[in-house]
Amino acid sequence: MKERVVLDVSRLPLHGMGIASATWWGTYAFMLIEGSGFGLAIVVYFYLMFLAPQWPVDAPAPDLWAGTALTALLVASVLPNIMVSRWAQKRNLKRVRIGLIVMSLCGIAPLVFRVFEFPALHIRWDDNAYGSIAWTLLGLHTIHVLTDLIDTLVLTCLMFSRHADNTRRYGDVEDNALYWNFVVITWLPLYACIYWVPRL
Amino acid sequence: MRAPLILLPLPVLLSGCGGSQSALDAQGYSGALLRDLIVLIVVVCLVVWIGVMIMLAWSLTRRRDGQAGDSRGSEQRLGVWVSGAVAATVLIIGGLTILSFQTTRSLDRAGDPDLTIRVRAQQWWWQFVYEDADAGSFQTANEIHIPVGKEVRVRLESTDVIHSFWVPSLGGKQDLVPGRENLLTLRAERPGVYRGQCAEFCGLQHSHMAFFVIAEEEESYRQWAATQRQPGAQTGEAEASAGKAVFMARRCAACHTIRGTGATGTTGPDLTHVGSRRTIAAGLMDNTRGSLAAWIADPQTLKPGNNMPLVPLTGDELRQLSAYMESLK
Amino acid sequence: MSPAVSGKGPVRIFEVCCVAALLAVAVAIGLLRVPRQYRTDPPVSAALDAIRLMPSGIGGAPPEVYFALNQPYENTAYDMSQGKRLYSWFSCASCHGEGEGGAGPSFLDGWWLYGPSIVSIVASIRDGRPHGMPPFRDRMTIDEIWQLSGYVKSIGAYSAKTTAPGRNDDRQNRPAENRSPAALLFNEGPSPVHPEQGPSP
Amino acid sequence: MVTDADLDEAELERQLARTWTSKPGFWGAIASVDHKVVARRYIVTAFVFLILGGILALAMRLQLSQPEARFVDADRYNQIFTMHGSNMMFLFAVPVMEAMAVYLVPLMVGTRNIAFPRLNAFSYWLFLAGGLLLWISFALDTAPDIGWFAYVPLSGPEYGAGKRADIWAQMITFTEVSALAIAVEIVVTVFKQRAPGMSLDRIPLLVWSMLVMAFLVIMAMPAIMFASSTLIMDRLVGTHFYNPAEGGDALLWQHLFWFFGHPEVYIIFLPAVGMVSTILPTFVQRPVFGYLPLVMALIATGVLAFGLWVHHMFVVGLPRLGESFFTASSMSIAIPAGVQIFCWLATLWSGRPVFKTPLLFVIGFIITFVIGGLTGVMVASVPFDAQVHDTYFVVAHFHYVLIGGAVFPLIAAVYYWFPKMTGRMMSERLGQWAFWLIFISFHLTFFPMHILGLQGMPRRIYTYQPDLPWAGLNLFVSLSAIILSLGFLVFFIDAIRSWSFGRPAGDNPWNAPTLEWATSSPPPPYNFRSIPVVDDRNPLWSQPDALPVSSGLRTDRRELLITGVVEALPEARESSPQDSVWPFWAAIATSVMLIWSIFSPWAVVWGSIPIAIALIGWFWPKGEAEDES
Repeated sequence: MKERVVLDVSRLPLHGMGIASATWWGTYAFMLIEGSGFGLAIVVYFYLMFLAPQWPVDAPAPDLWAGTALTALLVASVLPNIMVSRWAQKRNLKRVRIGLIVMSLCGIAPLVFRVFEFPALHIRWDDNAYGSIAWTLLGLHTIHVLTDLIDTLVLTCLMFSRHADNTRRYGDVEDNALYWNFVVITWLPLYACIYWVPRL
Repeated sequence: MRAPLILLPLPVLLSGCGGSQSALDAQGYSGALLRDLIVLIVVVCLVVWIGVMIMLAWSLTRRRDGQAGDSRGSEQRLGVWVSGAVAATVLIIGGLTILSFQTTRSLDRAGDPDLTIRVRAQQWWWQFVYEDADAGSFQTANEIHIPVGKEVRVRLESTDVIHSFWVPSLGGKQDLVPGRENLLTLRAERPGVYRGQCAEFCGLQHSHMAFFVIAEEEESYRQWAATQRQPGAQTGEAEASAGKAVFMARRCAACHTIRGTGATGTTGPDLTHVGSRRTIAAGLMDNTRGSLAAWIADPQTLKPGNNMPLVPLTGDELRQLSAYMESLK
Repeated sequence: MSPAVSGKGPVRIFEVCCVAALLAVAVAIGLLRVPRQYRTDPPVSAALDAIRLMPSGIGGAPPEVYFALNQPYENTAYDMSQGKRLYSWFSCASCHGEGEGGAGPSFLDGWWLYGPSIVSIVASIRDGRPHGMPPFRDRMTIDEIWQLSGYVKSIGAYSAKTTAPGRNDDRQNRPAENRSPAALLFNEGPSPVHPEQGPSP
Repeated sequence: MVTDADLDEAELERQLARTWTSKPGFWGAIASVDHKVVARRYIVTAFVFLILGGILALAMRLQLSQPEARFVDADRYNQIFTMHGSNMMFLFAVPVMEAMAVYLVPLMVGTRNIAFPRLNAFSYWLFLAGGLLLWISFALDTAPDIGWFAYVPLSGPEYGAGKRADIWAQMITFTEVSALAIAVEIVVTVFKQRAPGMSLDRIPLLVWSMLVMAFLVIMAMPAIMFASSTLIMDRLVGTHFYNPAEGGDALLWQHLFWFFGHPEVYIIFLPAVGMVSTILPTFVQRPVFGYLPLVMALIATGVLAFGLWVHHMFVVGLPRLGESFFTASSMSIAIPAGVQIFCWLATLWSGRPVFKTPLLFVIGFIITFVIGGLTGVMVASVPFDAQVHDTYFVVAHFHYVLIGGAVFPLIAAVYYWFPKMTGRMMSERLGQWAFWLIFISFHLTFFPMHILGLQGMPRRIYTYQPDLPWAGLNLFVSLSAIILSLGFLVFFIDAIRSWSFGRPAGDNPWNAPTLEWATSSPPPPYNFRSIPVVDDRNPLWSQPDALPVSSGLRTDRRELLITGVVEALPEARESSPQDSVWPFWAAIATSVMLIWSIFSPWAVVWGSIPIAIALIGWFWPKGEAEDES
C-alpha cells in the first residue's frame, strides 16, 4: 500500500519512564493478578472462619511479637524504598547503589522474623483448616518477599556492573521499588487477618 | 398447560422394569410444577428464536435498492429498531425471572412431612433409613416405598463424595454433600414406579447408581413397612439355612446387616429383606436367584470397581448363599 | 516477500522436530503404560498365591509374577488405596487400631514381628499367626491379600514414598499415610502385645 | 543512528528485515520472539489439541451409541471425558483465542511486536509442556478421571488415588500461567502500543474484545490457581481446605472453581464476538452498526461474568435468597448478548452481504448461538435447572454456546485471516462444503441432547441400561457425530492444502477496513514498513489510496512506538527485545519444578533455583542496541 508520511517521531525519547513505559504497566498488571490472588486468599480465610464453630480452631491466637516486628520493619522500609525510587528518577547512580544495598537488607531482615512467625501460629498446616489457611497466607506472602528480594539482589549487582548507568536500568529500579511497596501494602491486610482477626 | 405440550417427538417414556425417569413425565406435585415451567419457558424461547430468525432471514434476503443503508435517516431508523428489540429482550427476561421466582415459591411452600426418610448416598448405592420413633426404624437399599399423596421429607447426606438425588418424575434434584445436610420434599400424585439416578459425577460407577421410588396407596405402603420392620425371615429350607451359615462364616456379615441374626456390618447395604427388592446392585440387575449368584460370584466384572470385594466361594456355597438371599423376603 | 520466506525455513525445521519428538514420546508410552486392574486374571492370582516362605515363617521370596507385574502392590497408589479400604472392610482396626495397635501389634513402631518384607505380611494375613491373628485365606482373594499387605507395609514405612494411599477426609489422629508417617512415631519405641513376642533390639 | 526517514522503500525493508528477522536454524526458531511466529505455533498446537479432543469425543460417542456397550471401560471413559473437557477448555479454546489475539492485536493496533515478546515465547513453551503433561499421562493410563471441574472430595486425597488429580491440577497451573502472561501482554499492547491517533473510540472491536478478555483472565485465573494449588496441598502435604471433618468445606472448591469457571466461558466467547464484529462489516461492506453499544456490551458482559458463578451450584443446597440473586444476574447477561445480536442484524440488514465462507460461519453462529443463549436463560432459572442440571440438556446447552458461539466464529476467523497469515487463500468450494457439513451435523448431533436431558439422561455416565428410552437418540447422535467430524476433516484438509497450494492472496483480498490488511500477506517480521497513523475507525476505508504513516523510528534496533492510553498520542520510542533462548530454558525449568512438585513439596525449593538462574539470564542486559536508551 502506498504511504503518506504525516508524523515525525524521531524527536521522542528512546525510552519511556513511568506511565510512558510498558514495563510500568506490566508491573501493575502483575500486581493486579497477585492482588486478586491475595484477595481471594483472604476471602477463603473468612469463608472458613464463618464455617468454624470457633476461631481459631483448636489453637490459641498467634503470638504477636514476630509478626508485629516484621510489620514495623516492612512499613519502615517504605521510606528508603521511596528514596531509592526518587534517586533513580534523578539518575543518581551512587545513591541508587547505596539505596539498593539498604533495600536488599530490608528484604532479608523480614525473612528472619518470618522464620519465627510460623511457630508463633501455634498450629501446623496439617492440623486443621485454620492452620492450613494461616500457613498458606504466610507462605504466599513469603514467596512475594523472596521474589522481590532476589530481584533486588540481582538489580544491585546490575547497578555495580557496566550496564548500570542507563535510563532503562533506572526504570527497572523504579519498578522494583513499586513492587516492594505492593509487597508491603498487601501484607497489612494479611497481618490483620492472621494476628488480629483471631483475637476478635 | 396441563396436557404435556411437548414440542419434541418423544418416544415411549414408560418401559418395563425401568420405571419412568423423565422430567416431562411428571407424576408428583413438584414434578408437575417444574414440567409446566419448562414447557412455558421453552415455548417463550422458541417464539423469541423464531422472531430472531425471521429478522435474520429478512436482513439477508431483502431487496436492496441503490445506496440505502448509508444515509443518516436509515441509520436512525435502525437505532430505533435495535433499541426496541433490546427493550423487548429486557421485558421477556424480566418476565421469565419473575416466573422462575414464583415457581420457586410454590415449590418451597412448607408443610409438615408425613414421613421422613434419611438418605445416605455412598459410592455407588443408596442407603435409605425410615426414621420412625414409634413404630421402629428400618433400612432399605436402592428402593423406597412411599404413600401416594403424602409429603415425604428426604434428608440427604453423603458418606463419601458428592452425589445428587434425582427422581425426575417427582421433582428436581438436590446434591448430597459430605459434611452438610440437604432437604427435599417428594409427593407422588399417582401410584407407580419412578426411577431415580445419581446425577452428580461420583466416580467409577456413577452410571450404575440408580434407585426406585415405589409410590403406592397408603394401605399397601403400611403393609410393606410392617414387613420391612420384621427381622430377617427364618427359613426351613435346607439350602437356605446352609446359605445362612456360609453368610456368617465367610465374613459377609462384616459388611452387611441381617436383622435378627449375628450379621451387623454397616459398610454394605442392609440385606434383611433383600429378597423383596426389585433389583440388586443399585438398579443393575433384576433381583432373581441367578443374578444374585452372579453378583456374589463376581461383583467386579458386573460392576467394575465397586466396593464389594470378591469372596472366594465354592459352587455349592454360592448356590446356598443365593438361595438364602432370595429367601429374605 | 523475502523476509517472510526466510522466516519460514526455521519454523519448518522446528515443526518437524516437534512432530518427531511427539512420535517418539508416543512410542515410548505405548511400551510403558500400566492400566488399572479391577480384577486380576485367574492365572496371575494362582501365581501370586505361590509365595515361598522361609521355614521359620519369617521372610521369603515373592513369586516371579510379582516382579513381572512390576511390584504393583508396593508401587501403585491405587492398589494401596484398595488395601486401605480392605483394611476397614475386614475390620483390621478392631485389633490393630488405626495402625497403633491394640489387641494386635502396632504397625507404626517400626517393628515387625515376622520381618518387614511384603511376603511375611502376605503370609501373616493369609495363613494367620499365633496369639490371635486369624487366617483370611478363605475370606479374601489372594490379590486382595496382596493389596492389603501393601497398605499395611506402607503404614509403617520409614520414609515417605511418592506412592502412598491418600489420607482420609476425617478427623486426623495420626500423621497421614502419605506424609512420612511412622518415622515420626518411632521414638516412642515398640509396645509388645504379648511378652514372649517382644522385640529384642 | 539510522532512522527510516532517510531511506527509500527497498533499503528500508532490507534494513528492517535484517533487524527483525529471527536467525535461521533450530535454535533460531526456539529463540524467536516474533509474535506472529509464536502465535502461529500456538494456533497450530491448539488445533492439534482440538483434533485430539475431537477423537476423544468420538470415542465417547462410540461407547454411548448403544446401551451397556463395552467399547470403553468405566475407568477409561472417566479419563476420556475428563480429558475431553480439560483439553478443550484449557488446551484448545482459551489458548486458541489468546493465540489469535497474539497474532492479530499487534497488527490491528499497528505496532511491530507484542509487548513483552519474551514472556510471549515463554508462555508458549509452558503451554506446550502443560499439554504434553496431560496427554502423556493419558497415554500412560494415569490421566485425571475426576471431570474437568474436579470436585472434591472425589478429587481429594481419600478418593483420588495416585497422581491423576495432581496431574490435572498442575496442568491447570501450566495453562493458567501461560494465559496470564498473554493477558498481561495484550493489556499492555493495547494500552501503550496503539498506532498514533487510535484513540479509545477508534480501537477495532476485536481488539476491544481481546482487551476485556485479558482483564477477565487477570481477575478470574487467580481463583483457579489458588484452588488447584490448595488441592495439591491437601493431597500432598495434608492441609485441610476441603476436609469437612477438620474445618474445611467441599463447597469451597465449587465456589473457587466456578468463580473462575464462569468467566472462563466469556474468556472464550468474547474474542469470538469480537471476530464476528470484525468479519461481518467486511462481508457487508459497511461499518458495523452500533460501535459504542457493542463496546459497552463487551464490557458489561465482562463485569457481569463475575456475578453469576453460583448458577453452576443451584442444586448444592445454598440459601434461596442467594440463588434468586444469581438467577436474576444470570438472566441479565442475556441483555448485552441481545444488544450484540441486534446490532449485527442491523449491520446485515443495511449492508450488502457477500456470501463467502466466513460470512456463512458468522450466520451459522447467529442461528446457533441464539439457541445456546436461550437455553442459557433456561438453566439460569433455579427450578428449571433443578431438572436439567447435570443432564445432557446442559451438555447440549454448552456445546451450542461453545461450538456454536465460539468455534463457528473461530473457523470464520481462520477463513478470514488465513490469507493474512499465510499469504494464500483457502478454497471457497471446500469452505462451503465444510460449512454445510459442520452446520447441519452440529445441530443433528447436539440438538437431540436437549431431549435426552429432559428424558432424564445424566451427564458423565459411561453407559446406560437397555430398558431406558435413550438408546435410539444416542445412536442417532453418535452417527451425526461422525458427519460432524467429517466436516471438520474437510476444514483441516482445506487449511493444510491451502497453506502450500492456495491461491496467492495479495494484501487485502476482502477489502477489509482494519490495519492488519495494510501490510503484506504474510506480514514481514517487522509488521509495518512504517507505523501507521490512524484518524478513523476503519482506516483502510477512509484512506483507500495512501496510508498515513509516521517516520523517524530507528532501523538498527528493534524499535516501536509507545503512545498514550486514551488518545494514543506518541510518548516514546521504545525498543522491543531481541530473540533469546532464555524464555525456552525458563519454561523448561518451570516445567520441571511444577511436575516435580506434585511428587515432593521440596521441589518448590530446589526447583526454583534453576528458574531463578534462567530468569536472570533472560533479563541480564547483553549490551545490544535494544538496551540503549
